[in-house]
Amino acid sequence: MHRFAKPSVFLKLTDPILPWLAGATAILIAAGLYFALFASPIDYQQGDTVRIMYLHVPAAWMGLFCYVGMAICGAMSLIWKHPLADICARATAPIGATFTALCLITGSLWGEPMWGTWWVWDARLTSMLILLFLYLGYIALVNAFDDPERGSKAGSALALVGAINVPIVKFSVDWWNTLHQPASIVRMDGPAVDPSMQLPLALMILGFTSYYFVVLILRVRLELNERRIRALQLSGMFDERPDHKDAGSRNYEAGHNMEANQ
Amino acid sequence: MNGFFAILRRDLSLALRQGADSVMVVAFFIVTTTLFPFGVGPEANILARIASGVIWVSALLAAMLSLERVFQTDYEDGTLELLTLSPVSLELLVLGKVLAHWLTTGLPLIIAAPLMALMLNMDQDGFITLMVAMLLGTPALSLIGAIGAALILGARRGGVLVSLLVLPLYIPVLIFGAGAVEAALLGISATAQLQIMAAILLIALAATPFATANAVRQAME
Amino acid sequence: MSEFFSMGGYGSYIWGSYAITAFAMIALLLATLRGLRSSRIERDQLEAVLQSRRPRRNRKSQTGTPTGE
Amino acid sequence: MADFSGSDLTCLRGERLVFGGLSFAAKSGDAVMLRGRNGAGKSSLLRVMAGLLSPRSGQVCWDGESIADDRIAHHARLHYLGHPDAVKPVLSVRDNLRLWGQLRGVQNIEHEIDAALDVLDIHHLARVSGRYLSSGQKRRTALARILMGQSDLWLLDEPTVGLDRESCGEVSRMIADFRARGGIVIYSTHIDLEVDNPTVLDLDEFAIPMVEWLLEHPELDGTSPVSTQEAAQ
Repeated sequence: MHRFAKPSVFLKLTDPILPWLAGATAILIAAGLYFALFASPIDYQQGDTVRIMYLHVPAAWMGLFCYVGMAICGAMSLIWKHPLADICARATAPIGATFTALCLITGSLWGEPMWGTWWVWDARLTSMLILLFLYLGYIALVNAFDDPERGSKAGSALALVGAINVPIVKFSVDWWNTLHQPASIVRMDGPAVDPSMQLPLALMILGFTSYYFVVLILRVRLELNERRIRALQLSGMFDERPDHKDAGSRNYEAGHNMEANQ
Repeated sequence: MNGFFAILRRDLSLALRQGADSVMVVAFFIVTTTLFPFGVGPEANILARIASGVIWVSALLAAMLSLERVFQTDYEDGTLELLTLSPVSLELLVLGKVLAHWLTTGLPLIIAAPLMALMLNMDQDGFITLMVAMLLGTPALSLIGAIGAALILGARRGGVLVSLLVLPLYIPVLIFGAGAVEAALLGISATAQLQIMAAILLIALAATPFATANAVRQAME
Repeated sequence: MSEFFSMGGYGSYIWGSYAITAFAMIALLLATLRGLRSSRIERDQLEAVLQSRRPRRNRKSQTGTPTGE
Repeated sequence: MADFSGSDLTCLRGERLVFGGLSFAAKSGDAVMLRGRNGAGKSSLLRVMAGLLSPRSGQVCWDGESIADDRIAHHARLHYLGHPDAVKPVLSVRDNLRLWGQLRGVQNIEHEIDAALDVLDIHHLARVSGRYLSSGQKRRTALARILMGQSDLWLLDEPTVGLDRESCGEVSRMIADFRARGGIVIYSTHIDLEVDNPTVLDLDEFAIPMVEWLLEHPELDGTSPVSTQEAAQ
């Protein structure tokens, strides 16, 4: 907590819930890991490799969840001019990109033992790859401007445009995949997820989601600090000669004092 | 509507005076397409097999190459600011500029495409479908690309950035474009793919001007 | 126990993916925390400089706020 | 009698506070001169008045209605002249002006272009393409643009930059004619342009030192409302 500044509304809202959220994340993920690694049965077809599914599916879910979150923040920023929306979108991007990349990595690690190839042009994996490109495009655009505010605004617009395109891309990739479907590839989702697997899956998804909110709150605070630091550095308060300015010239100091004494 | 034709006429006259741009785009398209045989080997049947994909990818890259020009010069010399402040709605003006960009880049590509198909040994009866598919696809590329061109105004290294932003959004056009030509080559009707491309074009025509105009207004702030 | 770790022969893939996921998520969390801490320290320093300008200004102007902390 | 007013305007460029609590009012026939140090926000204020830049707080009204409500109508009534001249080097002076005439729906465009070129006596350059023009001639081409089509409000950002002495006289005559026709002119300038009794708006008075503003607003996340009275008292 800053010793001087009164906490902003965002800090007041998030401060009480942060420890609870962090606790929930730890418990959920720990329980999820326990059920995923120890207590769940081996799949008759995939053997032990089904345990990778408990990471792959939640990561895919989080990749999409974060992008939808960024699109909502983009809409809130552009349409309702909510001041914090840009920063939330900007803070969400790296988290979403990490989960999407994890989804691709675990997907290929799952694919290798099953099909003998590290990468397969499966409809879902390809869509996640395109989603990763959208994330990289967003992050590159946001950092391409000198003025971070301008970057965040442009990023919000891109997130909105991207969100409209995601279903179209998904539809076209599915169509493309069925067209070129080589017979031998086992479909990605494998057998229906039977109940004993649903518990670890649900736990991991909830754990990842609460992890996202924890990191989001921390990143938004980081961005708020950065914005305040930039403002302080720009303010010229380091100018050490406010006193011996020649009284004659009308300048900031004189203008201010005259106005303040009214 | 006369605002639309006014900006269209002026942009076309600008493009014709600086004729080099559309020539450069077609030249890039031709050179890129001829690169593939050096990589893949000159065997006719392999080239025929990949011809439609190669032509579409090269056309897509060529169209994207000239995107930055749509707004950048007007942004630098203050014209874009005055266009934003003109009594004609910015969405209409953006549509005019995108149509001018398509006429100077998309259209020449459509004319050059059959020549490239010949070079890549593509079967003759695929040509018609290729041109029809490009007639539906390249305007959608220009419309979607204009959003990227507007978003990068004022950004460092805008040219490279616009390709990263826009290429993922081009994938549906590429899939159905190449798919249509392949269907035609296999002798089955390509109407399904062409209809979907028409749908994508209509969605782009209806939605992208607002996104582009919004991005331009942001750049003017 | 070793049978458990071999995971039916796929041990390297399974433990590999868990390790990568854990590493990525923890790295992201630590990077954020480190960035937050350093930005907070820098911000406190700048706020301190800002506050050091406050007393002199308050004496001159009759702002309602009480002078000093 | 149109009146153009702004109330309690605060303008932020990125993180830098430009001005706060600024109000102005102008009626038909008025001229408002913006004065202030560099970076005091003269250009920013003109852009806020034109509707290009949305102020952080406060609003700008024309005849009592906020300009943000009907952007197109506001654009139809104003001419804006910024620093860049917007002259295309490839096109001739006449072609450069034709687009702006068409956009404003001017009826007899060629006649209006000739009239505008005459006022700024660059009619002899009508056929010359932009790249051969000197900076002064380019500035006059930009000035000719604002003569085309009818408008009620001129927002001029240092109109006379790059102009020689006697063309500054032409600019002040232009402004005088426009005011006589009931137009409002708001301009920023560094030379003393002879304009009879303009109201002077000195932006330094509304400049809130960033330090003061930061003291008043410890958190910049925008959720705490920007109350400029509190900052400016």
